[in-house]
Amino acid sequence: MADTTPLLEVRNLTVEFRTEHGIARAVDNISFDVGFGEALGVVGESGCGKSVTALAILGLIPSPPGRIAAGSIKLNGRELVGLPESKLRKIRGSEISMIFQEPMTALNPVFTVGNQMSDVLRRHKGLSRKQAREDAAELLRLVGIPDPKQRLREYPHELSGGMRQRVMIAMAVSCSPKLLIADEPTTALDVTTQAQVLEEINLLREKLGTAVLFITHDLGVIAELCDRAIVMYCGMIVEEAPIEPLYDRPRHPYTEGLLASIPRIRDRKLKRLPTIAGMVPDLLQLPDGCRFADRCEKATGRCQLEIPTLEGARKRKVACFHPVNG
Amino acid sequence: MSVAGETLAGAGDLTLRKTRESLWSKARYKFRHDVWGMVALGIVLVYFVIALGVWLGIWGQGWSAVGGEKWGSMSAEYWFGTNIIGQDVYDRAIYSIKTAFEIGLVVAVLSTVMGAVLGAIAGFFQGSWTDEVILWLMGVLDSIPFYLFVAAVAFALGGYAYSMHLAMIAVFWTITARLVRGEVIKLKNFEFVEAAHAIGVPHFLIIFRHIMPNTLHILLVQSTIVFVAAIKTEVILSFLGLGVKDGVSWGLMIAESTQEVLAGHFNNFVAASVLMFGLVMAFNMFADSLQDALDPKKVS
Amino acid sequence: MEVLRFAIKKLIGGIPLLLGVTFISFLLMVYYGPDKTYELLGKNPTTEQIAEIRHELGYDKPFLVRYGDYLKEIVTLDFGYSDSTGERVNRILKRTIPISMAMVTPGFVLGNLIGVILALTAAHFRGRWMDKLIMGGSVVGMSISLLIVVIAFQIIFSSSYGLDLFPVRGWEVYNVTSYIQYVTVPTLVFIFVSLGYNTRFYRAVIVEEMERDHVRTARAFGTPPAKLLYKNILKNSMIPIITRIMFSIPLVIISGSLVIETYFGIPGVGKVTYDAITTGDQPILKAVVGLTAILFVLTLMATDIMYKMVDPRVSLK
Amino acid sequence: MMNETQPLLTVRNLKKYFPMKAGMFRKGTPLKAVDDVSFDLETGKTLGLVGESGCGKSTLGRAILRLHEPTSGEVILDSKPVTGVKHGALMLQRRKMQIIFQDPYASLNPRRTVYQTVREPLDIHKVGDPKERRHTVEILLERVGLRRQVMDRYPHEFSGGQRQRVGIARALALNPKFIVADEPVSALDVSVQSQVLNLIADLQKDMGIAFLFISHDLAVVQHVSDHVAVMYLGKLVEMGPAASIYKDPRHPYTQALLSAIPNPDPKHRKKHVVLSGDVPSPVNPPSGCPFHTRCPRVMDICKKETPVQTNQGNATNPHLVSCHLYS
Repeated sequence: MADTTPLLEVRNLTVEFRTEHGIARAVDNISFDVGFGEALGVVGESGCGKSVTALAILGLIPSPPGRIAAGSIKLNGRELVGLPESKLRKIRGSEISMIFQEPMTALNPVFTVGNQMSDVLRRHKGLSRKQAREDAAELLRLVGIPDPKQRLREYPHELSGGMRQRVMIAMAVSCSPKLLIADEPTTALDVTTQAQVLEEINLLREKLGTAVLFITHDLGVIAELCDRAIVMYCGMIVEEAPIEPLYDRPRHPYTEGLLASIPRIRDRKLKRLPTIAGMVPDLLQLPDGCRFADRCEKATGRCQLEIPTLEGARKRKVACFHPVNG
Repeated sequence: MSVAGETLAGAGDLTLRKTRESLWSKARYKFRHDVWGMVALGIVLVYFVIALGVWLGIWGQGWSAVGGEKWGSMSAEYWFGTNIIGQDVYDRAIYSIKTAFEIGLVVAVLSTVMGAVLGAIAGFFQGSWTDEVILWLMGVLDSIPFYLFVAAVAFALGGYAYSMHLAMIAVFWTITARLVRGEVIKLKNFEFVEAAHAIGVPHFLIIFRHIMPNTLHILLVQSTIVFVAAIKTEVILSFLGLGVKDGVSWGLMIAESTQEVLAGHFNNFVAASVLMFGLVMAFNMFADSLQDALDPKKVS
Repeated sequence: MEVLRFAIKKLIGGIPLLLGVTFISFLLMVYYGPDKTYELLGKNPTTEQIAEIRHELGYDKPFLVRYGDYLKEIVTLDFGYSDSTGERVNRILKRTIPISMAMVTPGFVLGNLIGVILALTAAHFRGRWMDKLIMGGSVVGMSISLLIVVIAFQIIFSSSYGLDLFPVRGWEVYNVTSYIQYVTVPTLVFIFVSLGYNTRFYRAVIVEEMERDHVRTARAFGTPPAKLLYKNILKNSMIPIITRIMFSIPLVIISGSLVIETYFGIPGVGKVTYDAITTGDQPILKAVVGLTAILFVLTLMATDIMYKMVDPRVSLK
Repeated sequence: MMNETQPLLTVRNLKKYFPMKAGMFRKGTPLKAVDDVSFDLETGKTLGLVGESGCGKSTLGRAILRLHEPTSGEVILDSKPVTGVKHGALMLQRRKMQIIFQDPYASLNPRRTVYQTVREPLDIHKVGDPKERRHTVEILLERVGLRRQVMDRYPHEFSGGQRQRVGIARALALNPKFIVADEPVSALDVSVQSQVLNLIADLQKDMGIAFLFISHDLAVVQHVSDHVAVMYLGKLVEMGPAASIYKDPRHPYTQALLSAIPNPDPKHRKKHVVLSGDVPSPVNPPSGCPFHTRCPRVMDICKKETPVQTNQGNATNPHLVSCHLYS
């Protein structure tokens, strides 16, 4: 189904931030699609531009200092870049909704859970106060929160981290969005809670058929949840592939290095963990060529001078002059 | 050791950020690019040079001489006219700049030092009886009506010339101390302070080497704010008869003018208020820019 | 019930503060304060006369006894008689406090209300010319001395050099019209002087709150900006705002009204205090200090209870 | 662990309770952050300490170093006591034990250069003369993979991984025998994480330092540890050789923890043992076994009686479990 028209179509998106030392390009000319009902993972290390991409889709880039410098974002064929704020507001929370990393701070501490949830329902669905509360309770039940009527009367600080993240999820799916953006939703949670929340997201996806854009630094989480993934490095997409081939035979040296270096439970302990040498370059002082060239063992003179473009078959793309596992 | 060291050097992340700057040079850079801040600093410096001139005896020395007629108007000899007993308003207004700087600097420096030390001690030993006592003292000083407190200090010191300064210091340090205390409580839970404990660094060194330098931006900004507060308070106190004893100040001039303005003589009033407004405004703007440059948390 | 228990606990906790305030001011004002013996005596007093007066004034009692007497006065709320007029201190206060309240309240309320409105406006247009205009204006407001404002407003509103609309000084209030006549200029002074500081402070609080994650969440769920400000942000900013307003009450009543009442010749507590300072009228000063300290303790308590009302995270325990 | 020879570090019945105020004068029930913890650690070995946030693992590390004064219990390092000794004796012990922190941004004083930071322990303990100290700092920086040219730089000029190396250099300055590493890599990006983990492994091999390696990440712990201890609500629920813990976890909590880790292999999407509910508050821990409120194999006895520790391994390689399933 994702083969016909995609739900979300991002083309040549560039996001810039003004800093004291010049313009930092947090996202540089990226393009990707999300199909209906698809779960797309976006992986990368801190500063690679994955969260900025998410905020750009919702039109939430803090401006100033940031702005969408170029590109197009289409939801269901409708252009979002340049749409007036009042129209964007109608989309936020209803057609696209988002869950954030920090469940501790993402909810307003001085209003009850019920108040915040019914706010969204009343705004987007025009429900009555009473109906909104009933729907909110039903949603909490849907995400596996026991005794939902009571929870609606509670304040965020009275709930645990995992509970709060469930409330966020319930709020996010309350208006049956077509796309759910999850920005590191389990990073701040403990492993056992993370497992609960991930399971909840998976169940909801099956039940509601919502497409999910799942942003994380954790390749393990992506592997469990997503159909397809894109790998970002320094504001660019370096690889895009369905999940199994990506993990089986990564084509970009960065993806390969990242996969190798994640700590994972092994049957036998390794003497040394594989590493990627060096560190991520400063966004203000990017190299001329491939941004990974300085850390790449395969880099040649060409890599230092020219930026490789994302190329390949429609589902399996890589931005590298010397791809591996080819 | 060296073998492993070499292999590590290969793997280690050796590239440094190329933008090299210390915290202060970053602040300097920010401040330099703040046009209003630079203008304000320029104005403050002009005032300061004038004050220095008075202090060195170059100008403003005729402030107490009775020469002209009563309420004389502006003339070549008396640029701003004369007051009720024929003193030169221009010289008095200029001399008052020195008085203002004297009050501002003395109060700002001493109250900041006092607030920094007591605030840091209270914060570092948060919850202990030392902290309780300092907090109690701050609470007490904050709850005595300020003008009454100055009056009381003046009584107690039997008309001592600096009783106003003392009273201001005794009250103004509490604001700085509260800010510093809060910051120190935050800082002392930072891991670098724990690291110092783990090394065995003695408490006083932890406070003065590791914690206090990290509160400098607060102290700098706070002392500019106190400077302004002291100058403004002097005016009220002088009007109430509790202020400057020897010499002349804007407060005394304005107090003098309260009788004159209703009779239509504005020389004293305008001279003192315009000069004072200029200094306070410039200093306020300077303090603002300083805070923008130094305080990473300041939201603008 | 919970609130009552909390209130009592807070009041008991305020005792050390009360003792500190009264002790320090007693030490400075009374013990090291002016000696009134010779003012009350005729020329060439005899040793007996001196001793008698000193006894009458209580100067011959040991320090702690005299301080104890002061505390007793505070507990019984009976401060004796004014040194200069001989009137009962309580009567003086009963007469003057309502006048001060009437004089101060409109300016205090408006100064904070307009401050919050301007701060919300500035925060809403953050970084744009409207914000810069409001913030520039508040720096100007902060830079003008209270005394200059008082004199300038008197010239502008009440003198023949200006609009000449209101009486120059005094307080002859019988009805609403005369109240407005006399209260307007002091109110304008009050607003002008406090507005700069208030706006700046409130804007900083509101802008800080705007940066928080939950505001981003609200935006991500399509909350319109106006609702964001008055619902999501304002209620969260209430703690610092309440703190500022509450704590300025005791200070405003004494310190603020002191200058304005003296200048405009309004017979309120401020004026009485000022006269007491100049004449060294200790019973009145002792009463003012003691009552302010009590007011402070009450403010502390009320503020904590109000926190609970706006912020569910604050518990009264 | 139970060798004839004296272990480097012995921790016995260590408790750290934080007092909670109930009223103005009344003391409430204390928060039992560390509740009766005992273990041994041998020279040059690493004990991995795992648990979820709030389980008391960081507090345990700090209580051993006396950065938090323990409520009761005994810590012996290198045959000399750490607990219950006066300032002078503690200072001598401080040379032998150090700590590496989690947050690379908060663990270095922003107003001091790398040189000042790494040199401070040498100054405080008066190691060598000033000239030697400079040289020692150079060697230390090289040892952790930093060039000596960085000495006069301030922390904000470094990346997270580099800062962490500076923090390690500071911890190494006094040539300690024992280091508490409190989540040293959890704030770092994956590619940098493995660099730092390798560095720690090298240091251990070369210098024979014993580590208490605290982490919430079981995969990270597996890579560095010889032994692993699992903590829940202030108590050690399971402890044993790393291989045996990972291959054959006994406590239901350990089993759940291991099962919850997302597997970076899409071909083996596994079924997780998902625990119900949340970690109870340590102020008001459940009666009996602290885990009974979430345990999938809970029995009646679990709610009433606190389980005793049993050895599920052998005498030379004990695998200790506190669970009623095994008693």
